[in-house]
Amino acid sequence: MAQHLDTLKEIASSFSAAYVKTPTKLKILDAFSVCALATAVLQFVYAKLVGTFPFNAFLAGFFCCVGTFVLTLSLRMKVAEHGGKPTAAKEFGGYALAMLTLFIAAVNYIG
Amino acid sequence: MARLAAALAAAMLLAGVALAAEQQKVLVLLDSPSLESSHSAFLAGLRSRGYALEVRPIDDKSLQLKSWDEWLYDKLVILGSSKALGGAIDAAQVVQFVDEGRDVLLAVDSDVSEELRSLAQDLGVDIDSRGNAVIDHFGYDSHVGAQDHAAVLADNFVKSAAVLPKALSTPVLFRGIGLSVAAESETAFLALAGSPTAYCGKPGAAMTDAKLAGPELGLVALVQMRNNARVAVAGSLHMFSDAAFQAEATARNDRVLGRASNEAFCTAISKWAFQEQGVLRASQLSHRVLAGAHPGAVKPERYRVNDDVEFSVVIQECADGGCKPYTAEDVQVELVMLDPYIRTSLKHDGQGRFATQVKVPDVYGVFKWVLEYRRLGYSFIELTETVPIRPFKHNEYERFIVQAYPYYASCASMMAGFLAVGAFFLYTKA
Amino acid sequence: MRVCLAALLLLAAIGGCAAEADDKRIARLQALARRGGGLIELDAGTFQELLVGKSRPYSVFIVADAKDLRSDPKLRLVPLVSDFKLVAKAFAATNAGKPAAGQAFFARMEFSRAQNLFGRMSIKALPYLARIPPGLAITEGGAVSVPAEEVLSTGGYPWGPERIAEFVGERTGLAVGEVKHAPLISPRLMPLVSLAVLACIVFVGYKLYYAPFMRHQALYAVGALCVYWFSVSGGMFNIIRGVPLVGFDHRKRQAMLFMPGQGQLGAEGFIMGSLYTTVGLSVAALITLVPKIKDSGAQRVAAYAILLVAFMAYRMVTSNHVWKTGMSPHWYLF
Amino acid sequence: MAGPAETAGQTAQHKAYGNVLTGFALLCICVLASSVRLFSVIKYESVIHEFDPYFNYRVTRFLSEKGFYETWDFFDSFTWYPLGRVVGGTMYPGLIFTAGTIWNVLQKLNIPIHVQEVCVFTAPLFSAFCAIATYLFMKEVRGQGAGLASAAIIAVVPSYISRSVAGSYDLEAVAIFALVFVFYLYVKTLNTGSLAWATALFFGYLYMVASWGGYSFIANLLPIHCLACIVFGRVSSRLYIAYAPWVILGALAAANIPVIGFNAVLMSEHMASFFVFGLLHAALAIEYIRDMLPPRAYSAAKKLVLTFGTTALAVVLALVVSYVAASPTFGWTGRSLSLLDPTYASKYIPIIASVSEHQPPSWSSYFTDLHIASLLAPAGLLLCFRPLTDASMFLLLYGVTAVYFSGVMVRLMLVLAPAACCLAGLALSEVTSYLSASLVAAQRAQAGAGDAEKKAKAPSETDGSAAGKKDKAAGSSAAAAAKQAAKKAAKKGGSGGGPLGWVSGPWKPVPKDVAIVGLVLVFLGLSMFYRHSVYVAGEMYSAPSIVLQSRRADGGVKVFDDFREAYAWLSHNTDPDAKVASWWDYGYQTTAMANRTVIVDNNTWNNTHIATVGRAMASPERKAWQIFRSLDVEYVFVVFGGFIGYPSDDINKFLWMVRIGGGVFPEIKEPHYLGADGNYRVDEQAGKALVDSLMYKLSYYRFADCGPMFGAQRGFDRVRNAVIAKQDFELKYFEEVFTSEHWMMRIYRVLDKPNRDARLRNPRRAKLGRRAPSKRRQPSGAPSK
Repeated sequence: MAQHLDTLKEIASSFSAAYVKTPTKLKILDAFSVCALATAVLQFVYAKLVGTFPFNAFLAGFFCCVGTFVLTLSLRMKVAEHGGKPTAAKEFGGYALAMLTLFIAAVNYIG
Repeated sequence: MARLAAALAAAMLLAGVALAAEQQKVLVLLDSPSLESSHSAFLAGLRSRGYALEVRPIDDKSLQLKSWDEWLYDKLVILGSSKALGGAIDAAQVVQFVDEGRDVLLAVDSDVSEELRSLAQDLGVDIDSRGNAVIDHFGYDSHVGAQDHAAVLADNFVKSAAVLPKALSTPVLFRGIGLSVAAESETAFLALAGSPTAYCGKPGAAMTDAKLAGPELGLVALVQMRNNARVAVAGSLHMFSDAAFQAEATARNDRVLGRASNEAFCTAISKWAFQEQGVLRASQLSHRVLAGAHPGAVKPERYRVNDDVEFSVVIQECADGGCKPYTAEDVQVELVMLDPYIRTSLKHDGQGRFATQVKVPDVYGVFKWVLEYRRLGYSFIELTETVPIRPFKHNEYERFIVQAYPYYASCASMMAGFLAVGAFFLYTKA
Repeated sequence: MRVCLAALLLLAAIGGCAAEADDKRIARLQALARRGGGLIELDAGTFQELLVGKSRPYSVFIVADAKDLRSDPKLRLVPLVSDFKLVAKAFAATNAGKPAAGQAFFARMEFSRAQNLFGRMSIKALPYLARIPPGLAITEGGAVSVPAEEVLSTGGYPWGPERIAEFVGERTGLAVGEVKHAPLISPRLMPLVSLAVLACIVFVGYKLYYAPFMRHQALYAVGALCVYWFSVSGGMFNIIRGVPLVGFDHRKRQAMLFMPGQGQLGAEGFIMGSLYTTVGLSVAALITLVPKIKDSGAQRVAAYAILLVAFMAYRMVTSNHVWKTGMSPHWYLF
Repeated sequence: MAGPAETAGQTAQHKAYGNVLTGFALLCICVLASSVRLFSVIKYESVIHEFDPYFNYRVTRFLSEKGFYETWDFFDSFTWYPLGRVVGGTMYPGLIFTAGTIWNVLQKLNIPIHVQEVCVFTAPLFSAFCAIATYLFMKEVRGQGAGLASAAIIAVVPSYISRSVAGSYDLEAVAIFALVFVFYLYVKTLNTGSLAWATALFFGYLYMVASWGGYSFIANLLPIHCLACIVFGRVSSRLYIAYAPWVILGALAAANIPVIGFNAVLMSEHMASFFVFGLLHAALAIEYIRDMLPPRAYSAAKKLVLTFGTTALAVVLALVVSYVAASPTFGWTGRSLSLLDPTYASKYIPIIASVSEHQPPSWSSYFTDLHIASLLAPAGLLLCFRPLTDASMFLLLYGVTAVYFSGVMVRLMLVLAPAACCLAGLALSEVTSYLSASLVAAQRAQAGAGDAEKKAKAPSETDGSAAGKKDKAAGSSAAAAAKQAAKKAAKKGGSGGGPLGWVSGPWKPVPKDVAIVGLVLVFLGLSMFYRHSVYVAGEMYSAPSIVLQSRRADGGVKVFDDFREAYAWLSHNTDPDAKVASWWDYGYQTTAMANRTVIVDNNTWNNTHIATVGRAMASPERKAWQIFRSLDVEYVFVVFGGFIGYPSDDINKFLWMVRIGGGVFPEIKEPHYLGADGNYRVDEQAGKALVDSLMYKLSYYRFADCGPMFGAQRGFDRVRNAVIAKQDFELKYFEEVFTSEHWMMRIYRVLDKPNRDARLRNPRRAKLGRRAPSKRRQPSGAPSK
């Protein structure tokens, strides 16, 4: 048990050490995706508590968050692959497009 | 179907108007010319009620009921006996006459011809076999029926205000043949039935078991066809005669009961048969949405589920040429799709307008308002109106449910986050 | 009173000595049945042994079977016989050691081996399952007239073991006991079982994931080809319609591989499927293998051989197809 | 992809040539694809075909009148009386909206064209699009050559023609295009890994979902592919971008289509995608960590992740399984369940099994429907492995799954068709390119020295000249393929990832003669294929089962137009809101052509209701009369072929009515309708229940009296080839009102309740003596002297 814990510690420490090196942009994206995921989880819990009455609303909200998470993550990957600035903007264009569609779909479905 | 019902109502309305305005033609067929004098009172009664009588012998060669495709007469009275129908008339044509909504009064006596019996049978009344007579060894009239007990005093009247508006105090003097109607018949009923001791058999001959006896033994039967045409079948000619109208009813032990109520009774049944009594007219069937998709829409093309709707119809009772609002508590309407989803009784406001308010079920489909009202002696009312019920449209569902606010919020937050991140992402150099 | 008593005793005595002979017979038959796995195989000898006689102290249940018709999907002879066997086993199990064990025997007669018996019992149609009541007198070579109520009505066929057991029960009044099926999973267990299965799948998948041979693409190529071959040859058709692998031509009294008209036979389908795949494979070979051959002569020969194979296979497919569907394509436009 | 060796100019030139040639070929293919489907219009006329298209046509008409929103909420009170049908919520709007949009656009352009024409010609149009989509798809997978070849094949592949001839206005007409297009977008996204394409994928998928129930095939195929990629360690950001957004957006898209709604997340068909979704994330997490952590920590972390992952997996599985096991059909719709367990439908759902296109195909139907594609496909399967890219792996999986499913249901042959065509096209292009390339090599050997230029040009010329003789599409495809080959060859065995696997590594061209023979054979095979397809398109698949043709002995054509005759009669001679009952096959046609309310129709969503009609048809006359009265039915019609020998009539469908009816109402028992010998027959040995049934009576009423037909004996049924059991009988509760010219359609009126209760059972009735004969009257009503 104990060594499990310190392996965990070690992992965490080395991870954070490695993570510090990642550029800010990626950090932001990570933060955004993480909070999106958190929102999704919250909604899930909420739905489990309150009951899934407006099921479509729940689905829309949930998928909206998960979608945001996914898209943000993919954008992060692209950016991480080639940290080159010029492509980043182009990538972001696609990202924005996708996000827009996502939002439209979600709002259309939410009620 | 609804259209048909409406048309029917309209037709009846017209008939009523006509009754007041120009005279209706009645063909009276007599078995023998002598009947015209012996039954003058009855015929006079008809004339006085505004009918144009055309009296002809039943076996007249030139008789004609319809020429080309139109009927020459509105009503038909047959005071018949042994003779066959003459001229162009036969049982089939009379049946057709009835099927096309016209009324017949048929009176026969003991030596009735087979043709008339079959006619009666086609109309739903079975006349006992020829030669039989109604006999009552206890309830005979001691004046006219003393020797053969075949002139009976019958007071087993039908309990229906539609046929007999006011109860008759004295019995009816009846000499003739017995009738019967099928038990499960929806159309025919007995207006005058035999007393418990009456039976139908050969006068003078001893009889151990009579097929027709007691209350099943009919003396006068009334038939209301599904198209509301009416037929009265009486087993006796004598009961319509002046003599009978004048007769004093005297029971077995010479107890005088007073004037026999033949006249009143015969007038009543003839009135009933000729649509002057117990006629119900439904009109102005309407239904409207009170609360729902299109509030206030009258006779909308379709409802939406859970609409509040009002169904209303005007029913009038017509008697003696005039119509007055009908009042009854037992008029019901159903909302049917395969099975009735709603069955409720209509409330009336003394003016004959029957209405009810219901919430249509939460089921979509093609529904029908069905109003079926059949009461003894009254003309049938069958109204149906088809109204589909549609589900919610995609934009009619409830919006902004409180429970769902978190979800809305999450979406909004995502958008905000997206904008923020986007802005940052694009405008930071790093 | 006393007289009857005496009579009874007398009867009992007679019955007693008759019974000894029967006991031996029953013992033999039971041994026979045990050898046959619960069923007695009827032929002239066993028929003599089992049935011939004015009466028997036991009733015999006979199921009719025919080798030629086993392939007929509608008749379901094989399951019928196995069900019958199940019932026999159940009967033996429940009445083991009891005298009832010797009061009913289960026999099967197969057409090719006991042809004349079919005639004698005047069996016209299968499926046929009947009971020979103890009282029925059977002479050697004489006709066996089984009363109608002793024959299990073909209504509601296939019967299934329960029905057969019920029949046995009501005819003999002996307890058959419940028939043991092949173990089935009750729907209530379903989730657990499927969960376990899924877990296993996950585990196996995990193992396979690291297994070296999973890296060989040839494996998957072959797999894909097999699937293709299977469905192109209408394998599903065979399964769903329960088509026999080989048909039997009753006129020519010989097995036939190809069936004219609609539908297909199992073998037919697989042959055609193989032809399909042959063409494809040879084409693939032309592209993939031939270029690898160094020597040009050998290469030429190989190439020609491959082309020939492909061409022949193609020819056969087309000709068969025309024969099957009667389609005769002609140039439409010119 | 300019080769390193040459100067940019020449390559540009070659590319230009190639592109022009390709574009031209593609154009030809499109023209071919849509024109080969016009036979039906030429031979018959421009009518809607068969059954389901009539419903689509009707809704499209509604759309053209009322607009999109109304259609979205279209509640149809004309079908399934009295239940009604929420059309908007139960249909796949894709096709209808497409046609509606086309129509509207044409109207905007002041092209006054009737909706029907638009509907008729939608299918050929989209088959052309489908060819293009196929080209793009294969181009992504392998390159132009393969693309053109597949396009050339799919343009005329019979199985696709069968559902997309002009006039067969059915969902599949557009759905196949959508299917292929979605695959193209997916592969495109997979190759480029750009979010823009992912968005495009979403829209494509949205269209697919809106068009056809077959979308669930995609919804399961993509996860399978993704899973395969994970298993083979091909996880990459491109895969993630192609797959993950699709899962989420796709689910939203599906949920937005009313007919799917919540099923998008509840039905088991969609579970796989979410499951793999989770798996993908796990895999990526592992990769990510590996990058981030030093190896030692990584291994520890990996253990953690794996244990965690497996447990999570187990939990999820447990949830899914419990949910699935809870629902009776394990959460699968009957149709897809019958895919997994082929024998399911035939056992439990007669209504599915009754549809002919749900039967399994035998070997011959593969050759009929795919012809050479089914022969070349295996080669394509193999070639997918050399080299095995993500894209080719996708194609491989697509082919394998599709071929399996097609084995279960004939109709899924349609899903197989594109796969087979792509595989075949792949094989074809590689064969032609190899052979032609070796031709080039041979020529070079003759010409002696030569450099890349000649190599590159020569084949295009030689083969191009060959193409002159060849059928256009095939030829040009081969030519383009050859160009490709030449380019590759010119690259001196450049990147091994190129589409032509054999280029990499040392290869030896076959001798010239072999190459020529091979090319000739290929050409022959292709031309056979074209001959077959065109023939099939003309003869088999262009008949609009509503108008029938038959060749007379003298070669003339006889047209049977009874259906439209009868429907016209209904629409002109019956009350506008009369209810018409018939077997469900004719429901759509009745509503569309006769414009009358029907009881059941081809959208078989309510088994009980259909069973009720089946029961009525199978019951004796009086019982049937009661049933029909309770449904307010005023007219009943049956389709009867015994007069002219039209085999697919109601008597032949009757057993299905009995089965479906018996499935709900146990008093209907199939054996009673079979003859003594257990066969279904209408002659003397016919089952008693059959002879008493309403269907028999309505079909054969007055049949025997219609005169000795063509010298046959009295009451001889030309379909069953038998003299019917009961020839002369009267109808008590039904009245014949119309019988079409060839007796193919017989319409009866359900009589009302009698006006009088004459002659009810009355024990007290005295017997009637002889009745007076009714008189013969002159029309005037006066007695005749």
